[in-house]
Amino acid sequence: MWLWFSKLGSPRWFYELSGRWLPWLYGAMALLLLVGLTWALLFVPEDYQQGHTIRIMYIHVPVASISLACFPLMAIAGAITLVWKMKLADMVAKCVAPIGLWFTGLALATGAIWGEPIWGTWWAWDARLTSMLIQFFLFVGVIALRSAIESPDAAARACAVLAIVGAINVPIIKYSVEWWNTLHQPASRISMDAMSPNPPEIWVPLLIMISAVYLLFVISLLLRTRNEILVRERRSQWVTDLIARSQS
Amino acid sequence: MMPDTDPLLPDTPPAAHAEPLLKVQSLFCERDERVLFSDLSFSVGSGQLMQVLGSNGSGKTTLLRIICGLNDSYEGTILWRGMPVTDQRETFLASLLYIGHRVGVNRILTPRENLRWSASLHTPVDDLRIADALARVGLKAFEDVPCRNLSAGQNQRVSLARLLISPATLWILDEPFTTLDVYGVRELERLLAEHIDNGGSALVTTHHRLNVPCAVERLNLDGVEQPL
Amino acid sequence: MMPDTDPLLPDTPPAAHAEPLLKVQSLFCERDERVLFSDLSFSVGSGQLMQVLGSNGSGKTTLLRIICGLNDSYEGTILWRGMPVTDQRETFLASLLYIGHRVGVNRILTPRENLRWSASLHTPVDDLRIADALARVGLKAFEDVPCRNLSAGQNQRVSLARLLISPATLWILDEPFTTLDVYGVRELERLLAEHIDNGGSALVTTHHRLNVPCAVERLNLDGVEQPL
Amino acid sequence: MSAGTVPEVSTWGAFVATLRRDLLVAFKRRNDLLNPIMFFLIVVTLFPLGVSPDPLELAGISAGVVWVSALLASMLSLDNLYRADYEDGSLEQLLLSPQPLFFLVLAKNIAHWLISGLPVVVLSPLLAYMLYLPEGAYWTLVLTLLIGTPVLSLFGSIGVALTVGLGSRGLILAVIVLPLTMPVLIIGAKAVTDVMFGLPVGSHFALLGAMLAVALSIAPLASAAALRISVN
Amino acid sequence: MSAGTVPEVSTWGAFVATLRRDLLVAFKRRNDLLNPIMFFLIVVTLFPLGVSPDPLELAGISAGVVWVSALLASMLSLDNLYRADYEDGSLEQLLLSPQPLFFLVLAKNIAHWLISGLPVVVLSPLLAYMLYLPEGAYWTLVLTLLIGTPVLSLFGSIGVALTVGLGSRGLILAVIVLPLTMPVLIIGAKAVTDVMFGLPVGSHFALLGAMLAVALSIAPLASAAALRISVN
Ligand code: HEM
Ligand SMILES: Nc1ncnc2c1ncn2[C@@H]1O[C@H](COP(=O)(O)OP(=O)(O)OP(=O)(O)O)[C@@H](O)[C@H]1O
Ligand SMILES: Nc1ncnc2c1ncn2[C@@H]1O[C@H](COP(=O)(O)OP(=O)(O)OP(=O)(O)O)[C@@H](O)[C@H]1O
Ligand SMILES: [Mg+2]
Ligand SMILES: [Mg+2]
Repeated sequence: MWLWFSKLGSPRWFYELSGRWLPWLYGAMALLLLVGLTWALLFVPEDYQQGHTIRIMYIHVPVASISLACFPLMAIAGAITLVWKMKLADMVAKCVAPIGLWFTGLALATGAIWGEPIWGTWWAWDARLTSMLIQFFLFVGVIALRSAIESPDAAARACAVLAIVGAINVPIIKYSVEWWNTLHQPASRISMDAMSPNPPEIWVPLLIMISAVYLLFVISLLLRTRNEILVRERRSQWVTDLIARSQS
Repeated sequence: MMPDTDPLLPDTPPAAHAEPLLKVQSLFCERDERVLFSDLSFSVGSGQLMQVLGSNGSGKTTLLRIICGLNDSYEGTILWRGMPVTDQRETFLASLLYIGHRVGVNRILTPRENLRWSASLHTPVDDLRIADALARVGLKAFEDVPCRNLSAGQNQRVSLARLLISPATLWILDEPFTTLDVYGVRELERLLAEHIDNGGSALVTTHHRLNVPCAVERLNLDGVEQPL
Repeated sequence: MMPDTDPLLPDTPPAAHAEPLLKVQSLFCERDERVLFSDLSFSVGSGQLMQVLGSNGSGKTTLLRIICGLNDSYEGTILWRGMPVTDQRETFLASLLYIGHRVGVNRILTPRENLRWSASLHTPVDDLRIADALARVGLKAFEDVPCRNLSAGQNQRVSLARLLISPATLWILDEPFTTLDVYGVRELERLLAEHIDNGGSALVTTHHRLNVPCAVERLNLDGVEQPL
Repeated sequence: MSAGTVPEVSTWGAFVATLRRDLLVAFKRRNDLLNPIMFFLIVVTLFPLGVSPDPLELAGISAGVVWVSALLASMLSLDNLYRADYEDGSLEQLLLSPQPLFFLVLAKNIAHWLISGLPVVVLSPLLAYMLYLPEGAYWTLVLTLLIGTPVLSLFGSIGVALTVGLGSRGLILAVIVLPLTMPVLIIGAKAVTDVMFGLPVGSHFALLGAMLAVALSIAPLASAAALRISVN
Repeated sequence: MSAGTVPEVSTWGAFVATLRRDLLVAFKRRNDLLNPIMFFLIVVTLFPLGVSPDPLELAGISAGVVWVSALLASMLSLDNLYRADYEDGSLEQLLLSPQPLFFLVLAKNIAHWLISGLPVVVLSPLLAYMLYLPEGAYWTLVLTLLIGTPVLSLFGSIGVALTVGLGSRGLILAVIVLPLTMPVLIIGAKAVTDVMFGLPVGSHFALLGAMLAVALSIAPLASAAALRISVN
C-alpha cells in the first residue's frame, strides 16, 4: 500500500501510466460523445412543453454535475499536498482549478441559455444558481491566489489551505443558499423529480452524455497534469531524455 | 562532510567547543533554478561565533532563514543539540534569537513597548531590564518616542536591545551592523563578545570585519570569486 | 559662517574647486523639539566629494532630504549655482540624483524595466546603456528577474546602476554602501571617484571610511561625541 | 543570559501581551478606532443617496444594507491585521515565538474584532433607525451582528494571512474572503427579515452560533498555517 | 555624465513612460486586472443575498447598487495607486523628476482608471441584468459610469496621496474619499433612476461632464501637492 502510494506520488510514473491510458480514454470518449450527441440532438423526441430546448439538458446536466465534483477534488489534493508534501497532488490541485472554473462557467452559461426560453429570464436568484455563482467565485479566488504567489511551493500550500477552508464552506454555502431562497421561489427549483416520469429515450442518452463528459473531464485533467509535470520536472533526466527522443 | 558523533575527534574545527549546539548537515537549496548551496555542512558549538560571508545574492539571508525555520524549501538536516529541529521546534525556538533585514520594530509603538512585546513572546522581563537595555544601546532619551520618529540606525538599535533582554543561547543576526554608526558597531561587537564569553553562540552575516576579542569562524558561501 | 560671494577667497575650504555648485547657508532644523542642526553652512563645488558624518539620529538623512526638497521643515537658504533652489526647482532637479534609504526599485518589475522608468523621469537612455550599466553593477544574469526575487544587496545595486545612466551633476547618496558586499563597495567607490574626476560633485552619508583616490571633505553633524 | 537553560515560557502571558499590543497600536492611532465606525456610517448613507430616500423602500432593504455594510467594514479593516507586522518584520518574530501560534493568532483576531467589529455592532441600531428598520427587529439585528462579526474577523484573518506577502492589496483579499463569508451574511440578514415578518428565528441563531464555534476552532489554525506559508 | 549641462527633458516622454510602467506592473500581476471586475461582481451579489432575491425589489435598487459597487471597487483598488511606490522609494524619485508632477500624476491616474474603472464600465450591463434593471436604462447606466468612474479615480487619487504615508490602510482612505465622491454617485444613480421613470436626463449628464472637466484640471494638482506633503 505504502509503496503504491509513494509510486503514485512519482510524477514520472504517473506520466508514463497516463500516457498508456490516454489513447483508450480518447477512443472511449469519442465513441460516447458521437453516440450521445447524435442521439440527443437528432433522435430524442421534442418535449411537449420545452420543444427543442430540452436538448440543452444533454450538455447542461453533465457539465453541472462535474463542476460540483471539482472543489472537493481540489481540497483532497490540497490536503495531500499539505500533509505528505506530494508534488503530484499539487499538480492535480493546480490543474483542476481552471477546469472547475470552466465547467462551472459552462454550467452557468448553458443554464442561462436554457433559462431564457423556460423561465423567460437568463438569470434568477434561485438557490442552485446562486450557489453555483458562489462556487464560481471560490474558484476565481483560488486561481487568483495561485497566480499572485510567485513561488510555486508557497502557492501550492497557500492554495491548499484556501481549498480546504473553501471545501468546508461549500456545503454550508449550498445549504444556506438553498434555505434562503426556497421561501421565495420554490417554483424555479430544478430537481430529478421532474425527470422521473420521463421515458428511457430521454435519460439513456443523458447517461451516455454524462459518461462522455466525465471522460472529457478526466482527459483534460490528465493532459493538463502531464503538461504541468513536464514543466516542473523539465530539468530532470527523464524529461530531458523524453525531449531528446521526441526531437530525433 | 563532517563527523556527526564525537565532537572531540581531531577533524572538528579548532574553535568548536565541547558540544556542537547547532549542526547543519548536507544542506541543499536552490532558488529560481540557481543552486545557492549544496552539500553544505557546518556546526556551531557553544562559545562559538560564526561569520557567514558571501557576495550579494550568494544566499546568506536564505541560509539564516532556513536555520530559523522561516524558509523550508531546502533539503538536508538541521540538528539542535543532536536532534532534528523539526522534531523539537519549541525547544529550539526558545533558545533562538533572530534579527533579520527587517528589524521587527513596530513604528507606532515606542521602543519600550516594542521590547516589552518582544520579550513576552519568549520570556517576559521587567521594565527595569528594558530601560537598562535601551540605555545601553544609546536610546536613553528616546524610550517613549514612537519608533517612526526615530532614524534608521536608532530603529536598528531598538531591535539590538533585544539581545540584552533575551536568554537565548543562539543568536542569528542578519547584517546587524547596517546603518549603525561607529559607536553602535563597537557596542554590538562588545555585546557579541560578551555573549560568546558566556557560552552562547552566534551566527552573523556582515560584510564588515568583525573586531572582537574572541575567535571568529568564517563560512564563505561564494563558490567562485564574484567578477564584479 | 562662510562668505557667500567669491569662491576664490582664501577662506573657502581647500578642496572646493572653482565654482561652488551647492551652497547651504545657516540651515536650522528641529524635529520633535530637538534641534538637529542650527546655523549650518557649507558648500560643495564641482569635483568635490563631501561625506556627511554623524552618529545615529544626528540628522544626516534629514539634511540630505532637505537639500533635495523632500523635506521643507527648515530655516535657511540653499543655493544652486548661486540661486535659491526654491526659485529654480526644475533646473536643480535636472542636475540632481538622489538615492535614499529606500532604494526606489519596484519589486514587480525587472532591473531593466526599473532603470528604463527611472531614466525616463530625467533623460531617457537607450537599452544598450541600461544593459551596460546593469552589467557593470554585477547584475548581468539578473536583468530580467523581478526585483522581488533579488537579494537585499542586489536591489541596492539596481538602484546604484542609476548613477551610470544619469547625466546629473550632483549626487546625493544616503548610506549607499548598506548591504553591499566588498566588491560592491569597491565598485561604488570607483564610480564616485570617476564622477568626481569628471567634475561632478557628491554628498554621501556613510559610517564607513571612503577609500577613494580623490580628496574627501567631511561634514560632521555631531555637536558632541555620542556617549554610547 | 546564561546559555543552555531553556527559559520558562508562558502561553497565557504571550496571548495577553499580543492582545494588549494590538489594542495599544489601535489606540495610539485613534483613526483605527474611529474609521470602522465612520466607514460603516458612510456606506450606509450611500444607499439612501444612491437608491431612494423613500422610507418604505428603505425599510425593506435596511437589514440587508446594514449587514452588507458591516461585512465590507470588517473586510476593509482586515488589511491592518498582519500587514504592518509583515512589513516591519514583527511577523517573523511572532512566528519564531516558542508559544503556540494558534493562540497568538487568536489574540490578534480578538483584538481586530474588538477594534472593528464591536463598534459596528454598537452603532448598528442607530443606522437601522436611519434606514427605518421596523421597531421589533432591533435586537435581532444587534444580536446577529454580535455573533456574526467575530466569524467575519476569523475567516477574514485566513484571507489576510494568505495574501499578506503579496504586493497587491485589498481587492484580492476581498475576492478570497467575501465568498467565504456569504453564508454569515445570508443567515444574519435573513434572521432580521424573518423577525420583521413575525417568523421564528431560533434556528438562525443556532446556525450562527455553530458557525462561530467552528470558526473559533478552525480559523486560527488555518491562519497560522497561512502565515507560515506567506513568510516563507 | 559630463557635469554642468542641463540634460534635454521631455514631459511627454515621462508621461508615456509612467503610464506604461503602471500598466506593465498591472499586467505582470494579472490579478490587478481581474480583481476589480471580480470584486465588483461579488459585491453586487451581496445585495440579493442580503436584501432579497425578489426581482421587483431588486429592480428598484439596481441602479443604486451597481453605482455603489462601482464606487467601492474603484476605492478599494485605489490603495495600489501610490502605496507600493511610497514604500519602495519610487515616489521620491517621481517627486524628484524635473518634469511637472501634474502630468506624472495624471499618467498614474489614467493607468488606474484603465485598470480598474474601465473593466467595471464594461461589465456593468451584465450585472444590471442580474439585478433586473429595466431595459431602457442600460445605456444610461453605462454612460454615467463611463463619465463618472474617471472622476472617482481622480478624486480618489487625492485621498490616497494624502494618506499614503500613514500606517493604517483602507478605512481612512474610504472615510476621506467616499464623502468626496458622493455627488458623483448621487447624480449617476439619479440619472439612471430618472430614465427608468421616463424623465429627461440631459442635465445630469451635463453635470457629470462638468465634474469630469473640473476633476481633470484640479485633481492632479491636488494629488501632486498631497504627495509632496506625504513624503515630507
Ligand atoms: C444559470 C443557470 C443554471 C445553473 C447554474 C444550473 C446549475 C445546475 C446544477 C448545479 C445542477 C446539478 C447537477 C448535479 O447535481 O449533478 C443542475 C442540474 C439540472 N439542471 Fe440546471 N442550472 C441552471 C439552469 C437550468 C435551467 C434553466 C434548467 C431547465 C429547466 C435546468 C435544468 C436542470 C436539470 C433538469 C438538471 C438535472 C437534475 C438534477 O441533477 O438535479 N437548469 N443544474
Ligand atoms: N518622521 C520623523 N518625525 C519626527 N522626527 C523624526 C522623524 N524621522 C527622524 N526624526 C528624528 O530626527 C532625527 C534625525 O533623523 P535622521 O534620520 O536624519 O538621522 P540620521 O543621521 O540619518 O541617522 P541614521 O544614521 O540612523 O540614519 C532623529 O533623532 C529622529 O529622532
Ligand atoms: N523571494 C525570492 N524568490 C526567489 N529567489 C529569491 C528570493 N529572494 C532571493 N532570491 C534569490 O536567492 C539568492 C540569494 O538571496 P539572499 O537574500 O539569500 O542573498 P544574500 O546572500 O543575503 O545577499 P545580500 O548580501 O545581498 O543580502 C539571490 O540571488 C536571489 O536571486
Ligand atoms: Mg541578505
Ligand atoms: Mg539616515
